[in-house]
Amino acid sequence: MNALETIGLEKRFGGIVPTNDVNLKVQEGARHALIGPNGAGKTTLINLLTGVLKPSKGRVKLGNSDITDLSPHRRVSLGMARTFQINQLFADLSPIEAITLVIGEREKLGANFWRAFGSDEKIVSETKAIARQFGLADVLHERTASLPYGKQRQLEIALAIAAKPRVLLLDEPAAGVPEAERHEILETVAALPKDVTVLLIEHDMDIVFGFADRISVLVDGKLFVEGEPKEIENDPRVRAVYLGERTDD
Amino acid sequence: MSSLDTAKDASNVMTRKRSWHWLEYAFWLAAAASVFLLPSQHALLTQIAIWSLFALSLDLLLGYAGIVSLGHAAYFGFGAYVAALFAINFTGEPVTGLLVAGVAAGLLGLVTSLLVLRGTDLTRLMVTLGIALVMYEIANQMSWLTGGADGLTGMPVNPVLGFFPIYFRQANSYAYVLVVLFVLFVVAKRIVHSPFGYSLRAIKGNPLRASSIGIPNNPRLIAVYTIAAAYAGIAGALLAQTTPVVSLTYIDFQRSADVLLMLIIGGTGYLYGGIIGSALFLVAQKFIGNITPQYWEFWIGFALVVIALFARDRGLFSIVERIAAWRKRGAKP
Amino acid sequence: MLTILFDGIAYGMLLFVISCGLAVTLGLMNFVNLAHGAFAMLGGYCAYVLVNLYGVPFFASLPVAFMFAAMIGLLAERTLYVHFYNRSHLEQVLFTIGLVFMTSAAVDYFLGSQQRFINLPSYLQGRFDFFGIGIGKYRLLIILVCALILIVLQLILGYTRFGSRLRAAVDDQRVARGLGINVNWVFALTFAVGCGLAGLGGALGAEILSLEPHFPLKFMIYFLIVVSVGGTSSITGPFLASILLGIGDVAGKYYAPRYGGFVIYTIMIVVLVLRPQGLFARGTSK
Amino acid sequence: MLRRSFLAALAATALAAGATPAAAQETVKIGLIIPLTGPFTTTGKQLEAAAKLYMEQNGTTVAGKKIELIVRDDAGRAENTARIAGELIQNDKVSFLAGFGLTPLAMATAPIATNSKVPMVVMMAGTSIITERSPYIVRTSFTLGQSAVIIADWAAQNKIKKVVTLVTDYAPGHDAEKSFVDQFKSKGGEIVESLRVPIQNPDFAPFLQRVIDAKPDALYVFTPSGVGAILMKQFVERGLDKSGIRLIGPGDITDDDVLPGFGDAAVGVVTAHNYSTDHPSAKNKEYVAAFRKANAGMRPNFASVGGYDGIHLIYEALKKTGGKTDGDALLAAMKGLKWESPRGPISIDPETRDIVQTIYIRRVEKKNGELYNVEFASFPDVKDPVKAAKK
Repeated sequence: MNALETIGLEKRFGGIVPTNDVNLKVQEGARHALIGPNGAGKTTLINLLTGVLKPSKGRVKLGNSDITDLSPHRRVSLGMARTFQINQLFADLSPIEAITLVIGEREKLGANFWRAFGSDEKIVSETKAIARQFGLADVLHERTASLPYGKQRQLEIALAIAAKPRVLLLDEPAAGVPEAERHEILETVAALPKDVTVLLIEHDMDIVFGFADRISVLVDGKLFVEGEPKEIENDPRVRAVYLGERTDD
Repeated sequence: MSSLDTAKDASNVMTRKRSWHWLEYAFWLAAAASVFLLPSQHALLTQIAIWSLFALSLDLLLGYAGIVSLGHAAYFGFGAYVAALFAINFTGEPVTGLLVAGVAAGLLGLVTSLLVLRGTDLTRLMVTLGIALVMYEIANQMSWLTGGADGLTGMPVNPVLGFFPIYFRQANSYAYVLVVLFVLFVVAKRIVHSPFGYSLRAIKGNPLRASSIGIPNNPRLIAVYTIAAAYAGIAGALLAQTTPVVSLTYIDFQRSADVLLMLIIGGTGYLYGGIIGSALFLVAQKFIGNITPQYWEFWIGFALVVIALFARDRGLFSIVERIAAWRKRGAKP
Repeated sequence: MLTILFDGIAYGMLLFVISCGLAVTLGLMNFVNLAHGAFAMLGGYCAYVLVNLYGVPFFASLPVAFMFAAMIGLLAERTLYVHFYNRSHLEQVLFTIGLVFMTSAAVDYFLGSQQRFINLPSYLQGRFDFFGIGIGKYRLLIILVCALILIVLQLILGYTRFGSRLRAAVDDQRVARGLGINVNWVFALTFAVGCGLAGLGGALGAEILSLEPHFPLKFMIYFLIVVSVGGTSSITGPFLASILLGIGDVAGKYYAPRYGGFVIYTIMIVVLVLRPQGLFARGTSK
Repeated sequence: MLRRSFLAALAATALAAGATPAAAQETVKIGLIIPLTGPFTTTGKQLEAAAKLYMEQNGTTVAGKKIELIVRDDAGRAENTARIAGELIQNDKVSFLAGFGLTPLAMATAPIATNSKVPMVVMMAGTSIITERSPYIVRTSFTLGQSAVIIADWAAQNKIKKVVTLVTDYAPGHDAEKSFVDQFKSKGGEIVESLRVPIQNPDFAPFLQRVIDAKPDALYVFTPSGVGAILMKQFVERGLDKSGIRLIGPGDITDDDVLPGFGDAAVGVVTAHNYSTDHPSAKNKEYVAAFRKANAGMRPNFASVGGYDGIHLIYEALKKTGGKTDGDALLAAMKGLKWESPRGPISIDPETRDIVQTIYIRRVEKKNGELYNVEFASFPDVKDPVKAAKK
């Protein structure tokens, strides 16, 4: 079964078509990677999937439900979460507050305006577990803005995980992380629970081939090829448009 | 990870933010004492308390949800007119009047909030301003109901809850306003430290991320806008009950601008900013005004420029913080 | 009918000249300068003092008003504004409102609080008929001067080295600095010109708007409307918005005098709700 | 700098507060509450200047008491006026409240005057109903109806048959419109159209265009003091003066304070009002000269005489009570007082406590290169027509 599917998805900005008739299928439980050269339309696609942008044409399905017209937060409650290529964090909140907030929203307690925030011990203990899992236990109460970049990157993923998604979209999770701290991020990504379907958007080929069991290549807004990592690696066309360009850099 | 090890401890760290600092107790005790100790300043203190409540309502919007408004007087004035008309036509009992005014202003806030959801700071500034200007014109045009520029008079003010007279009782009147301010302050404090309040901070901090962790941004913003409008309406009703006339100045641009200034002077996002700002503004206005009734605006303006030069987001409060930090640094060379 | 159109255009042109500097500071430099009207007022009073008190010819006073407002603007920019470029909008509001209070009180102190008008030469008063359209001479002058300014501005922005430097500085400050552009001076000069134009507009507009110490606050709303409705991505946006507002306001008051007061605000709210970036913003850059 | 002056301010008020009780027996204080900042500053300045001038000319000792004037700015906001009035009575122990630049400001203070039995002298605000709001209110300015009704009478007598009215769309404007329209119709005139202009209105062009289209004999105008100038300039700019339409109205529109700046546009405008700087009496000549000397050439306008006569009224009342500051006694002393003001003979109606005065018809003319309202007809002993109609 498909955890996530797009049918004839299209987005136009004036004359530019960053997403052009994309039919993407992500299997349940898959470790799916989406690659493509710069400007291929990866970010536009993820914004269409998460509802930040509305498609000009086509549908998006999450499991069996059509989510094309749903707002971003409704998609989250249906089980889709994402991370961002550039950190999108709450600078003034601490990690524990941010994670607690996510869990509270997930449990539909977010609109409560009378209880004290953080007074629900069940939620807080789950928060602590997640924080430990992402190596944030020792900075729980620091202001997010003051955390080192690596920790912020971890928090970026932790926030998505805290929503307990069925489908997780990771947008270049290791982007900007120095080599020395990279493995830490990759370990967490690798350790994600198996029942979570992951769609990884990535630039770094080592990460992709070390992680994915299926790869889609996006070029000029269109799905170019799709297949097992081996097939992709050996596909001359992919080498030409993508890997080739990359070695030019 | 010593004391933070258990969930309970971690929870305590978070909920502690809601508990009261000793300075806060001291502040409210001093406020209560002023009812008995400063009879000569009751009229001014009453005004300060009302402006404080008005600024507090703007703080909920600006300091927590990040919505800039240059038209908050729309709700203040609407509440005042509703309270006055309600008192004239139904009952002059003040608390009932406050509730009615709060509900009415809240409804107006609910309806108009839909216009304020989208856009940048500048857009919001202008849309809120536009709403207030339209409200002003409406109040002016409907002079058969509102008295227009002549003002609305003849509003009865009965004893509060039937036993506590405030009409021409300066001390009682101040006590009444202060109690209302305190109660609504406590409520506001609960609200901003609730999950709802934190979700507002999240929306303010990063709306894109907020929606992608499942926060319904628009409903939350509508909710806080409604609450803030209701607060402003109650503040307006209080002024109507303690001043013998409701006039168009209740709803004019100057009032929207003044409340924004007061809040920025005091600093946003910690609830006391509005109280500190309005106290400073009005006290300065009164005492500088007594010396130079014509040109006090110059000195107020000068003060604003100086504050702006040296302060950060928390207004004057941050100047104090910076001086404290500088002293500390100075102390250990 | 055409007379109404003519009046609307004159009024709109005037709004444009005063507001275009604000469009630059607000749009290009992202600075909420609520004190913009103060520069317009200073220019207006400068012309008033020259013409009414010292008998300087009206036309000679206009460039002086421009220079005066521009010099004060430059001075203020270098000494005060420069500290606020990277501060929050709220602090900018606080600072600029403070400036407004100070200028208003100072003008009141030195020149009194009465309404002031600049004595116009008699050949600019009255109006003539042009194929049945009543044309006010002074309004015609306003239109001509403003059109001239618009053309000059477009030429400067589009075809001069300064124009391209400004655009570069606005697009990306860091890159511009890297290219050796003195961004500080580009901004300062732009700011000064914006203030100068406001001053010129204040001098020109005194006849229609009248000068008084509360001028900056009284008309701030109008300037902000022009900028927010027009969008801040170009000067054509605010220009078209000014004309639209001018005609809308005048026509609204002519055809529905009872509701004339609402028209301009309602237009603004509707436009901003539908197009938060302004009516004439380029594309929808998300 | 600011801090120093702020501290000085604190010290000064502390001193003042400390000094009050001892001096209270010998000093009679007058609290003058006026708008000195905000859009109505001009009015406040005229009132203050006139009040101070009167005290300078007549000394500060009356019936053995020293008179002290305390000036406060309310910025035109009613809640400030009410608060300041309360503070002046409670803390400064004033015996008179005076000033009140706008109707709501007076309305907000009325209950306070009643409650504390302090005479309240309204020196400017012109809505008829004000004096009915408290038995302690006395008015020395004028009521809107006085000028509006008289100009209607004059128009009807002078071959003006069709009139368009144009008023600012706010309560005083509505009053001015109604008073004029009712009176003018009752004298057989015809109102072609009634226009109302928004308060926030920088441009009159569209309204004047409607007037041109309606082709009346005269345009009747009422706007807040100051706005009239813009209107008049545009009136002339569009050639309404040459098309035979006369401009008439209550004297607010040719306010003497701003008139010199109107330019020739204003010449020929006919208005009715209680005071003109040009009023040809010896008393007024002396008044104008002294006023201009003390205030850097500023012309006294109709607001100023309200302030001047207001202080005169207070002085006379104190003389009659022998310095006693009992509110009821003072009121009794004020009722029916008659005197020669710079504007001409005036008196306080003992029944309504409102002013009775001569209303003059004036035409704007150029004299020695300056514009003046030159009086050419007068209607003596005009009472407030609204109250008269109620009887």
